Amino acid sequence: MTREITLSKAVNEAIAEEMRRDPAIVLLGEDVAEAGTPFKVLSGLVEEFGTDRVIDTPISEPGFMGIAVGAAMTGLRPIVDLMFGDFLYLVMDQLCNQAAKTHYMSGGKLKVPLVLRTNMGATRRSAAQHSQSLQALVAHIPGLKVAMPSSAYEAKGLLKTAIRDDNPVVIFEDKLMYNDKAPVPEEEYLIPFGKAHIKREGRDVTLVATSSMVQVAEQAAETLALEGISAEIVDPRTIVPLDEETILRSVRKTSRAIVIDEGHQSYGVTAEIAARISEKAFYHLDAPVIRMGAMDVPVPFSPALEDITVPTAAGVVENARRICRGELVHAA
Amino acid sequence: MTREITLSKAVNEAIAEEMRRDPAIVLLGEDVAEAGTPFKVLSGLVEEFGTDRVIDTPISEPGFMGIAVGAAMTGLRPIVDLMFGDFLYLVMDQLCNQAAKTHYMSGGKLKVPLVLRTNMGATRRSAAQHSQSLQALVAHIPGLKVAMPSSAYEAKGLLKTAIRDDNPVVIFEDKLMYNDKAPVPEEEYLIPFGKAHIKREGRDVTLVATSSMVQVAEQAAETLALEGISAEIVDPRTIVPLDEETILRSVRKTSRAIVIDEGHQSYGVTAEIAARISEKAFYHLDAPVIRMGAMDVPVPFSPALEDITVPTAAGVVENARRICRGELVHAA
Amino acid sequence: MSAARSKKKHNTDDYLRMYRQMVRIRAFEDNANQLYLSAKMPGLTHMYSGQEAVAVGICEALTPEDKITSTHRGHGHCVAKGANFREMFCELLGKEEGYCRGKGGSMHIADQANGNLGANAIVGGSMGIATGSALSAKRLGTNHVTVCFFGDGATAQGLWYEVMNMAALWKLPVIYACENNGYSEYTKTDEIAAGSLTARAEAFGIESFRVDGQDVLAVNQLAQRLVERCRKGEGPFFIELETYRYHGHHVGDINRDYYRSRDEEAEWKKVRDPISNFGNWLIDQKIMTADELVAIDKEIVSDAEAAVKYALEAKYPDVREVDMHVYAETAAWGETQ
Amino acid sequence: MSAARSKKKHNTDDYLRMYRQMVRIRAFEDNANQLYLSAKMPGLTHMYSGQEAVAVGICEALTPEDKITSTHRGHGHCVAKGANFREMFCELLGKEEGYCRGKGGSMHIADQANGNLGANAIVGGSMGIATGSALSAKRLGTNHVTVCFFGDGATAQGLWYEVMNMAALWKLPVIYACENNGYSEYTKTDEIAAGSLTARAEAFGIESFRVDGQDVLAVNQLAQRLVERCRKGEGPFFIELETYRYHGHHVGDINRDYYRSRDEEAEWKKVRDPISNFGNWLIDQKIMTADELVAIDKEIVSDAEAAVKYALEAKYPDVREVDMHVYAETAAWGETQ
Ligand SMILES: Cc1ncc(C[n+]2csc(CCOP(=O)(O)OP(=O)(O)O)c2C)c(N)n1
Ligand SMILES: Cc1ncc(C[n+]2csc(CCOP(=O)(O)OP(=O)(O)O)c2C)c(N)n1
Ligand SMILES: [Mg+2]
Ligand SMILES: [Mg+2]
Repeated sequence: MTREITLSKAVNEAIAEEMRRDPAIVLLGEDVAEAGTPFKVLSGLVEEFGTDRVIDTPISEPGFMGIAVGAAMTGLRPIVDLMFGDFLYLVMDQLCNQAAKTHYMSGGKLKVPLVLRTNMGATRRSAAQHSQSLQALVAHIPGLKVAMPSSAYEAKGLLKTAIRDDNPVVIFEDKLMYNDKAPVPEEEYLIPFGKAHIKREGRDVTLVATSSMVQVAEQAAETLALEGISAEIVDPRTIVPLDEETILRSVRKTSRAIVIDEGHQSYGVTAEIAARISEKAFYHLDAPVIRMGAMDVPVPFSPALEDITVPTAAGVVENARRICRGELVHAA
Repeated sequence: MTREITLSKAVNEAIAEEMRRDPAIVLLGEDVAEAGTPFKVLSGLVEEFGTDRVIDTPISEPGFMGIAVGAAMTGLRPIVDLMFGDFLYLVMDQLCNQAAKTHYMSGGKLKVPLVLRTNMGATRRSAAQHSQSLQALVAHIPGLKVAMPSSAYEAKGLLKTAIRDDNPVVIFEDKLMYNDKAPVPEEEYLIPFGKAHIKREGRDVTLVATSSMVQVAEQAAETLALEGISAEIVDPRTIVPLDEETILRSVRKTSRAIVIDEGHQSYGVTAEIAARISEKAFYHLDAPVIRMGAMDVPVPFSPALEDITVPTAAGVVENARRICRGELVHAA
Repeated sequence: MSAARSKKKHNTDDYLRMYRQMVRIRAFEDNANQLYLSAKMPGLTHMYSGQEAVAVGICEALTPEDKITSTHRGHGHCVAKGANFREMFCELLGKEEGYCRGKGGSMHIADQANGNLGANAIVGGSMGIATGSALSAKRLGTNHVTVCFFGDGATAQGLWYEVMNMAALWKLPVIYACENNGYSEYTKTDEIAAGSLTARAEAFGIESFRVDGQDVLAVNQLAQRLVERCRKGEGPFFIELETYRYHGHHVGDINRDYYRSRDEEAEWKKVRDPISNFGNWLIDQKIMTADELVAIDKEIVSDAEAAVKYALEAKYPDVREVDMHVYAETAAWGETQ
Repeated sequence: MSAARSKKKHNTDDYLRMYRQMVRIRAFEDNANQLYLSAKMPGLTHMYSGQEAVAVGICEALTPEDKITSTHRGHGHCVAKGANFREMFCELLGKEEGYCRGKGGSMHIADQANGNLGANAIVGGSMGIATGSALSAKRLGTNHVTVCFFGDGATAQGLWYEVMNMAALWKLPVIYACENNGYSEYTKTDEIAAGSLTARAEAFGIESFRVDGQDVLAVNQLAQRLVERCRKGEGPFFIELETYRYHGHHVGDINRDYYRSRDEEAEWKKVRDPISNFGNWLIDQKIMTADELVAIDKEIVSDAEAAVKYALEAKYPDVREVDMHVYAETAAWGETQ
């Protein structure tokens, strides 16, 4: 049975199901209990699981992140709720120096099974400190896994997998998608890490897109279809581990690729994926791989400015047209 | 007049000269005063400038980073000494949410002229929390500039420029190079940001290398020369701003490129540079761009393991041979 | 108003300015809230209403050159430190004439000309900045004082302890002003703060004070004294100000029965409103008549409305501004290489 | 040894174990230092010599299931919590048989089997981990206690205040043990710590104690009492232990006259050495003879030397291990998609 539910509900279900299954799971974060977070994503959980397992913390991100690391090392399986992805900077030491490295530094003796749930995404008029998409930062750190669900379906399946994983996993939800609905089975399912999903099949160009950029790619693909350009959409679902094979297979078929991610473009996620495609599908490429990240500017508050900082379907269409029609994208 | 001095001395001179020139410059960090840092890089400065300007701090990286931001907004020009680059994680919020964004968020009204001096580099047997090369993290954040000196000469010239820049600049010194000597003019000089340096001219392959990887590239180039392969070495000197033009000009000439950086390879500096080359010199490339970063593993302590995690001259030679001889690097 | 009863009438101008500034904050917030409710404002914002005596009592003890750092709930500090309605509303609406050319919005509003180093969307995020500003004052010998405003919730950020330690060691002219409004978001302060806030500052050797944050004269007297002492090199100081926010955590936090009662809200408004209490005192003391106060209120309300109207019609920044101000232009380096 | 004079001789076994453990730490460090001086050890390391009574006094109050977190100066804690010389020296030399298969080295040595969650190269970095371990104990009902060791310098890290607040709010069974050895690196504690350390913990409502960290019985008695109280749900606690490190900040810090005098060092060694003082007390109390103690010392020294010899000859990890243990294998997820 499949019904349509919001991404927010999908996250809530994933956590509730896992908490029922495994009493070692605890939830930690600011206003996660009665308030159910400002996004109301966790509503109802404290009523079912009590304040011993759904734990409101003070506004101490480094502190509760560190507590989660220690708890994970000693038998609990914490899910940390970081209210905005922009606060990742505050927990980087505990996440990257401690959680990510403990298993390795201990020669495999200690494990840190924790999930850091946070969010990303601009155009919510929240300005530079509440709009960042910082997945590239954590993707760079060995020892962390990084998931980027693109709909309610992925949000549930990836989160359940994250919770069962014995490693620290960072999962980014796009905060603009919390109310977006998608078909989600009633039955339990998990989505394995490192397996990309072909969201749409196509022949002429591969659109590798993460998180809400998959929607942007889908809109673009619709428009392109009308013009006779057939776009294939690949959603990596996890950027660490990255399913290079599926991406390369698609590009070898289409010979063209556009990589779309909402993080800043420079030194961001699009760079890694584009570099791998360019290197490993080199002899199959008919055109340069195009990268579309957010502009390299702090996210501006003004709606007049903010909307032009992120990749759009129109932009994807334009780039796809240019590489499919053989126009030189750069005077290369 | 040019003499040979160590990188450590070059840094010391840069700071001393600038502090003499501008009384607004202060130095903040742990054990920067009497001890002159554990690396003894700052020895003598407190004697000349006093404890009012060379300020020992408690072990409070987020705290003194934040203080530097506020001081920079209000008339001082702080140089922050972060003892190990691995502690960047601790200052990310103050650096990336505050320092990097203040000028933009204030519509240009506030400025944050500060320098964060820190280091990078493995193979010092310092294990996973004292060996990281985290330049990719800060390079991803708009509003920060990022310099990576490759010798005493660059260390001095770039640091002086950084100190005079009206923006937050992060400068990474390779801690294994502190005692390496290079010719440095007695006269004052500055090295502008965003201008790459052709360290060696060549025809067959471009080696884009940062920091100590320039030395690795030079060793490789010597070996390759014996085999009749002529390598050109491009040192970007600053990765933000990045001198794309000089890099592309070189690659358009040689038709082949290897990008070498000591940060972790995935989602790292090599990805950005390789992606830009692959996109913008697409029609000139005879072979895929090869990336050589550090392995995607926390840095191991054991010498038996640590040494194989970083790019080596032998590895560069091997890769250069393969792309220059037209071997398929990947079964692409 | 006990703390102030002994004060002489020659302070009439000061009193009036404080009254006006509190009313201006209230009027600003009422309009901001209306802009939200009528869907004319982009995003969310956090109302300062109820806390006016804190911002005004403190900022009236400062010169324009003295600095403040502010918070996500920053409109009150901004008004109190001397900002204009027009540029503020323009900023809230993302317009080019805003204090930050529309790039900052409510949570980053700054007004350097009046010493406001900016609101901050990171809870506690400005504690380092304020302390650094005090370091500048000390090093550059300007004799300026910096006030760091933050909420009770922000005391959970480790950064505060780090910078208090340095401020105490280095005797910096900074006043940490904690507006304890009883809540951080949807949580009561007791549930997130163990022990005592003043004891936390005192543990670093920082002299600490508690004051009724609804009593503008009590706040102002204490602030004047501490600012004076800071200028003499006796800082840093800590003040905990007991206060209350009238609205939800942000404008969208409307159904809030689950974390605090309507009775509690009504009680504070009735008994401890900083503006009406101070207004009544001004009348009691025969400094002003009720009619005079009403006239002031009206004038301010119409100023605010005019500014809103202006801001609504003002233009957005040109799209070419999007990548301006990422980096400051640096004056020539005298490059030689 | 005042605190302990009343103790009965039926504690002989405990006394002897404490004595032995302190001597073992000293012997370990003497050998580690020699390995450095003879260029046989990769990298640098931080000697615990002088502080033995802290680690031993506390760890002897713990069961093997109780947890500790350690620091960059971590060999003492590791030995005291039950580790073997061989695996420790192997780790210091980067050998496969080390506690961490050579991947961690001195600064990350961990010994989970004995409840040591690991040394940490980030000053203060394990404060969260220790507190989280106490959260596990409370949630899982294991009744284990966690001790978080850190230095005086680490009290400058904001993280401590964040986790103390939560530990206090949630009444966690954790003991924060600050080894105040008077220095952080090359700086005296007074220059980097304002106010009072115990007051800082007390401000969070945490009961705090100061104890002579050179007196193993005093430390042990206090630790036993607090561990017991933690098990009854009366934690958290804070202890400041006054102690001294004999060597430089790390093995390479040899010329240190510029930050502390030789006289000071000599004085501590002469008057306050935890091992010789405790040894003398054992002799005074007729628990042991001087000869017996010498025999113990000798045996331990030869154990240590044998372990060093073993470790020097042991093999390095295979290069294929380099990318093992980046990620833990996860038991089957029951994947359905
Ligand atoms: C570092 C950080 N964590 C969490 C938040 C989300 N947040 C915004 S305001 C707030 C509550 C702040 O409470 P308090 O400091 O008491 O200020 P008040 O809102 O009561 O004025 C929280 C948790 C944030 N903006 N920054
Ligand atoms: C976050 C961080 N900052 C700085 C350092 C460098 N460092 C290593 S030990 C040390 C001094 C620590 O002093 P203390 O906590 O008193 O411990 P002690 O060395 O005296 O045992 C410093 C500054 C570090 N490892 N981590
Ligand atoms: Mg509050
Ligand atoms: Mg110490």
